[in-house]
Amino acid sequence: MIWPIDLAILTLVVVAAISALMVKDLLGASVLFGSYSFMMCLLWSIMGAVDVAFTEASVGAGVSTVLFVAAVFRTTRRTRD
Amino acid sequence: MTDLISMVVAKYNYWIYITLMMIGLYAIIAKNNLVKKIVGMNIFQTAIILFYVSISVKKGATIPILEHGHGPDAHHVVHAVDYINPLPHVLMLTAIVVGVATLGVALALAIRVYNNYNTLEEDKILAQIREK
Amino acid sequence: MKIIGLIITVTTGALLFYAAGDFPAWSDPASPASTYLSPHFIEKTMEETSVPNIVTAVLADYRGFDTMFETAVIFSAGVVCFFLLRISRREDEEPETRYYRHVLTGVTIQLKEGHEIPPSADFERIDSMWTPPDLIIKTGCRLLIPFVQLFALYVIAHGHHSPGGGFQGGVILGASVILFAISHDLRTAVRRMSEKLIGILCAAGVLIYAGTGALCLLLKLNFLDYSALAGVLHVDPITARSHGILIVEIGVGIAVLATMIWIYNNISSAGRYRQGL
Amino acid sequence: MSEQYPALLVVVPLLSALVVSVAGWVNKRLCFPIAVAALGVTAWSCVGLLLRVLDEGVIVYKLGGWTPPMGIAYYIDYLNSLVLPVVSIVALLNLIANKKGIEQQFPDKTGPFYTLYLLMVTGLLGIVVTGDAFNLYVLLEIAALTGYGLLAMGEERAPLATLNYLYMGTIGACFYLLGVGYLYIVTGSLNMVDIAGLLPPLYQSKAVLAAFIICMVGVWLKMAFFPLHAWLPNAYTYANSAASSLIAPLVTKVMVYVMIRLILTVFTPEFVFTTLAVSDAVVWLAVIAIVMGAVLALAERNLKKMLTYIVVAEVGYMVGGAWLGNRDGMTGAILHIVNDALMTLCVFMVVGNIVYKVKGYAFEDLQGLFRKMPFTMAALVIGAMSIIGVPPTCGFFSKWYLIVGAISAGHYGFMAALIFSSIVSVVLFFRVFEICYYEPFADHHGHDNHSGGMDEAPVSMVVPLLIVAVILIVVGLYTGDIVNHVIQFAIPEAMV
Amino acid sequence: MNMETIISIKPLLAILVSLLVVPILVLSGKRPNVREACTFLAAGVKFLIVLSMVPVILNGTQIVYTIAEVIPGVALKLRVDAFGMLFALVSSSLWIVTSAYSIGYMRGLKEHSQTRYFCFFALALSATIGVAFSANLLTLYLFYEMLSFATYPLVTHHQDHEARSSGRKYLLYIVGTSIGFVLPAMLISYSLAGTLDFSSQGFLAGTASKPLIGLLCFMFLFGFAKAAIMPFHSWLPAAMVAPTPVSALLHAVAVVKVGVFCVARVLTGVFGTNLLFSLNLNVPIIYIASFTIMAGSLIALSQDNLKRLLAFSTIAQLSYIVLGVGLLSPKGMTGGMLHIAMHAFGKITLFFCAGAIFVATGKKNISDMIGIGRRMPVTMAAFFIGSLSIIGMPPCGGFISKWYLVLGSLQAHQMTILFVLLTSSLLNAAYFMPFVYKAFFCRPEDAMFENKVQEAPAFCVVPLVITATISVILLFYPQPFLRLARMMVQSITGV
Repeated sequence: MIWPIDLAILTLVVVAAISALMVKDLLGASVLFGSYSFMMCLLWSIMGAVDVAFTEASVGAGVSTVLFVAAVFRTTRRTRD
Repeated sequence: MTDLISMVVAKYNYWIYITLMMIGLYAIIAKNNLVKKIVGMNIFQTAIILFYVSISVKKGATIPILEHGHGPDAHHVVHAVDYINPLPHVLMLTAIVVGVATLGVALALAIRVYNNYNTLEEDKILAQIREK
Repeated sequence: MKIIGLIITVTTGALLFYAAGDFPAWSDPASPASTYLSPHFIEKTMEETSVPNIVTAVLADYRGFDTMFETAVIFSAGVVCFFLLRISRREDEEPETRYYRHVLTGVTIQLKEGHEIPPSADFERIDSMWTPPDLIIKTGCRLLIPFVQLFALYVIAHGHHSPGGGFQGGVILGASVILFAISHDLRTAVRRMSEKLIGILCAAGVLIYAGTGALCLLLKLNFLDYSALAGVLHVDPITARSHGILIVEIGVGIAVLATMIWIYNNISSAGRYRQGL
Repeated sequence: MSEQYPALLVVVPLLSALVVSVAGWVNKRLCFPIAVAALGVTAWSCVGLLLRVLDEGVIVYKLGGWTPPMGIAYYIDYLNSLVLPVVSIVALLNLIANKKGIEQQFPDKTGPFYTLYLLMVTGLLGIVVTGDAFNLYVLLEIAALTGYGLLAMGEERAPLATLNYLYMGTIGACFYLLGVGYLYIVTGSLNMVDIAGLLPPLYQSKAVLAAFIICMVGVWLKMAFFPLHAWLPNAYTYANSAASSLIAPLVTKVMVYVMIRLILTVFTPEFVFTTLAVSDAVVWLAVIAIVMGAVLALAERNLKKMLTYIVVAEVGYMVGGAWLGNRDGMTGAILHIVNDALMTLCVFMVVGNIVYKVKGYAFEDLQGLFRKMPFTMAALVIGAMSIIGVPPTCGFFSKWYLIVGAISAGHYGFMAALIFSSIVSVVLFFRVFEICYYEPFADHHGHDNHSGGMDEAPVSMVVPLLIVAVILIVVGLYTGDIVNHVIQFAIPEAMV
Repeated sequence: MNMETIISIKPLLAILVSLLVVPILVLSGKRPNVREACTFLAAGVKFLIVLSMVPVILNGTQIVYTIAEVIPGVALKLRVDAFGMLFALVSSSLWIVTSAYSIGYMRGLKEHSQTRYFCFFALALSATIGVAFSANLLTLYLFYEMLSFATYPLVTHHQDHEARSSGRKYLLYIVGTSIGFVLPAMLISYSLAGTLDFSSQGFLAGTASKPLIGLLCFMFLFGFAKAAIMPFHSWLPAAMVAPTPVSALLHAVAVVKVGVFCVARVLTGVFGTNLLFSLNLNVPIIYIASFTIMAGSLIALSQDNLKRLLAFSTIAQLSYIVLGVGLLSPKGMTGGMLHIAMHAFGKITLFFCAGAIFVATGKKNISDMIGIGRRMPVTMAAFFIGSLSIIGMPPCGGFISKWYLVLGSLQAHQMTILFVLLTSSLLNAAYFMPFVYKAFFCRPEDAMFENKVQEAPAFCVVPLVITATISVILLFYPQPFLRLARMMVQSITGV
């Protein structure tokens, strides 16, 4: 395991999480959440949890994001916070 | 000081998971938009998964798939220290699934709420309820 | 609310930080988690279940009961989404408006419920907003989907030896159908895979899992003890476990596949199934 | 067959849920009989299991044939063998009683409804029966997810209330999961009995302390213990009656069971009551919960919502009793799980009948109900007596143990809170009875006015309700046996 | 003292008779004759069952029956002893009379919901007998609460505004005190002693400090608010909105007597005379009782509503019983227990008369009844006898109990109490006699009565004649009650 990459991704994860919550557009939030999941998945594969990473890649970054986007399309993109 | 630094470095995964969890928890409690809360909820869940995965990491070990599974030397001796602890991975597979299931239900509910009130902002919905 | 949230968050965080001080160091091979149960799994999996991917073995056999409920969770999420969102045509208050487009001329017509489609093969049904068919996307997806599905099947089948298994494969299979629904439209996807089929597949997947367990019960062993299948499959008990794992993985795959599509269908159309994204 | 009861009681509802789900697509009329048959078998195996435990003591069932710390095992001891029949019987009676209501409300979706109902029962039974800390989490989520689905189908406000429940429920479950993770990181095990064996040397560890606190907070969130109760009243009030009369009696009670299981089996009473020494604070919290629940219930002008606040107060009873740290208090808490499940079922079923006939449950809708629905109201009276704590209904006896526990712990605040809430319950229920009893004061001296006759709910709704009402009294009369033969052995000897 | 005991299901049967008749009453709601026949039958059977136990009890044997062991060490248990027998005899015999009277009254006024009325009446009677036969505090509490709730629909029978507010007051006092005081006191006693079974010497002796025992004693004393000891008395006048038979049987006999019975039982069976005496607890008790006697009598003087007057008179008379027990002298206790019976017969006569007047004339106030003795001579004659009994003058049974009370106060060397007893008798006379005088000897003002005022229907008059007669007979033949009371006192004090 290469710790600088590890650390860099960890920082990015936090940044992605915060920005997903800060951005004032729900579609943007969904996409940022997708990137958050994807980076999480990278992190786990670095840690050797390949099965978990695989699942997160397909579920978290894949289906979850699609569901978010679908729900946002069925409701509204706008938000005040 | 060096102690502190070494402690921070030695467990930085745990610190990050706590930070993420707090971000998620704060979002669930304090955010006003229902979908944002759902995002927060997912971050919260993922943070816990990160925690579990961090438990499983073992220095100098590899992924928990046995080499030479089949074939001529299928029955060579396996040493536990060579492989990462698989149990937390199993648990977290389940947790991820639970997470996506919760997400689906939550989004379905959010759509129902939106159909009723035409907004996803909690304060506006409460204002509408109070008016009635 | 924000201040309360902050207080709660900080308190919880402080507690967790405080507790983390007593954790074994990160990635310490001597930590209890790595020395108590996991060595048994790592060292014995091969002889007890003959599955090299320890995660798969633990997931579907040692802790197979968890996984059965994991599948049940996904299934119930599907049912809940359907239960909450699906509006059958009979219950729907607003009359359905359909849109048709004359392919040759590009004329779009709007039909209120009760009106008939013009008797011509040149009309195609479209969503309320007509987006010009994108040849690249449609063709690209059409080419991609079979490979995605093939990969998904590989993931399910090869779960014993490599990362993956029923769940991941099922999600990818589901994703391929969702991709189809996005690249074409929801109606086409539903026509290919009807709601009834999805609903039944969903239950059938979990049924395969729980049924395998129940079969073991009928064969006079404990629930989910796959070695009971040895007699049925004509193999030794350890291989029977391996086969049992494969069977339940297939069940999981089917259930997850169907549920993902089901949830997507309901959420993307808000339960009306008229048009998706 | 009888050695497979532990598996049956979870597998039967699960399999039947799947079958019902398929049947829902094929022929809707098949759903109900299948569901009832399945719950019948479940209830039968639960009772059989109780009898077996009485005979043989603790039963261990290895799922997948793996020995416990490796695989998942069920431990059926005196504690959960008592709770299991309650859960299954409550579910069965409620299902039968609500058939008409379900068909009236969801003509097109009976299939999914029964599926979710059965899955929920599976989850709840699983929670009670499992001996694995992580397995409990998964089952918790099954029960929770299906619960969200069932609760959200109701009035206009139901989805929002349920969404709030979902947020809180998820936090609660995740906290529990995190607590289990903390235990896992220090012990390396997930099996409850195993953890209990590994913990004693670690009692001073900060991680164990944090694990305990996090688990407790998670469980309290799920059971709506006072400061964390905010989600409960709305979620239960606006739901459809079939769902609320399943969920209100069972979910909070099962969570109390989980709490007691954590205290007694996982962390052991020595750790919780001796090493931690925070029990006084928790009991005071319970006192506040009881008082606030009672007071908030007083503020409601709406029967169903009033009952939900009573549920909040009752949670305070059980948490307080369990945390008194003595045998009587714990006995009271365990007994109250049984009694409260039954009496909450009784009153919520009454609400179901009222909603079915009157289409409302605000106080204004209740006028003249004693004349219109005498049997339903009779059941309400018995349920109310039990909640107030009038002998020989069962509610009295659990209150008895709770108060005796409070006295022997010297915690008079808790005793005062119990008495206070009893008196408030009298006020609450007699306020309702007054409204149902007095007609609108049209003619002054009420001689011979027969404005409209009886308009009772259908037999299929009234009979199960009356059965529940009778059970309330029967359980009350058999309290001695329950305590002597079951609960006594559920509490470790070490607790005095 | 070891008494011979036999196990018999009879006490349970006596309770169940009126419980089991309820479904029959509900089913026969459409046919009043069947319904009332059933009521009579049940009342008769109940009385016979109770009566059949009398010889056994008089032999010095106790009858015991355990229903269920609900809590380790505490069972739902029935035990018939002399004191319980005395009370059961009074209430079961009066149920027969009251049933007859109820029929006349309810039909005479064409009241609504008569089926409900008879059902809850039967329930209330079950509870009363249950209280009488309780072997321990838990059983006592069970039936006490059952009585509270069963009488609520009776008190609020009219279902109007007045009934509603009185019903609230009734419940607030009765249930509030029983849950607020009796329940904790009972549980504290259980924690202290580990048992709740009444014993002749009490079970609390030596288990707790003096202040705690004193506290418990007053929690019990005021907790049984049915005894209407001041300041927890004001539910009783309020409850007079009930139909008169209810007031008559329940609020003159069953309910209030249950209250004092419970107080007496608890004082003797839980605390025991020795404990009370050694802690001097009897002194505050008798002073509280004396205060209630005087205050109740004085308030009664100023009442114009006949039923309210009777209610305050009841409040005063109840405290005689508490006073008698509180004196702790054998004679005083005998007097107190006898007074349960004597007052019951006297007071029920008075209530019956008030009801009969109401049925016949529709009047409730004394000032409207001047000269009524001429129209309703039988009723008013019975009223006269009843009031004599309450005052405690021969030729009525009330004389005996008051005589014993006076002797008891002498025996206990309580001269103040003697003074109280005598004064209050004078007061009793002062509020009853003017009415009797006006009723017989004053000319009614013109148009006060419609011309056709006659005696009330026979169903109303016969019962009150019977009870009045019994009141008189009891002076000359008090043996059954007197023997029972003496036996009880003997078992408690050994004298």
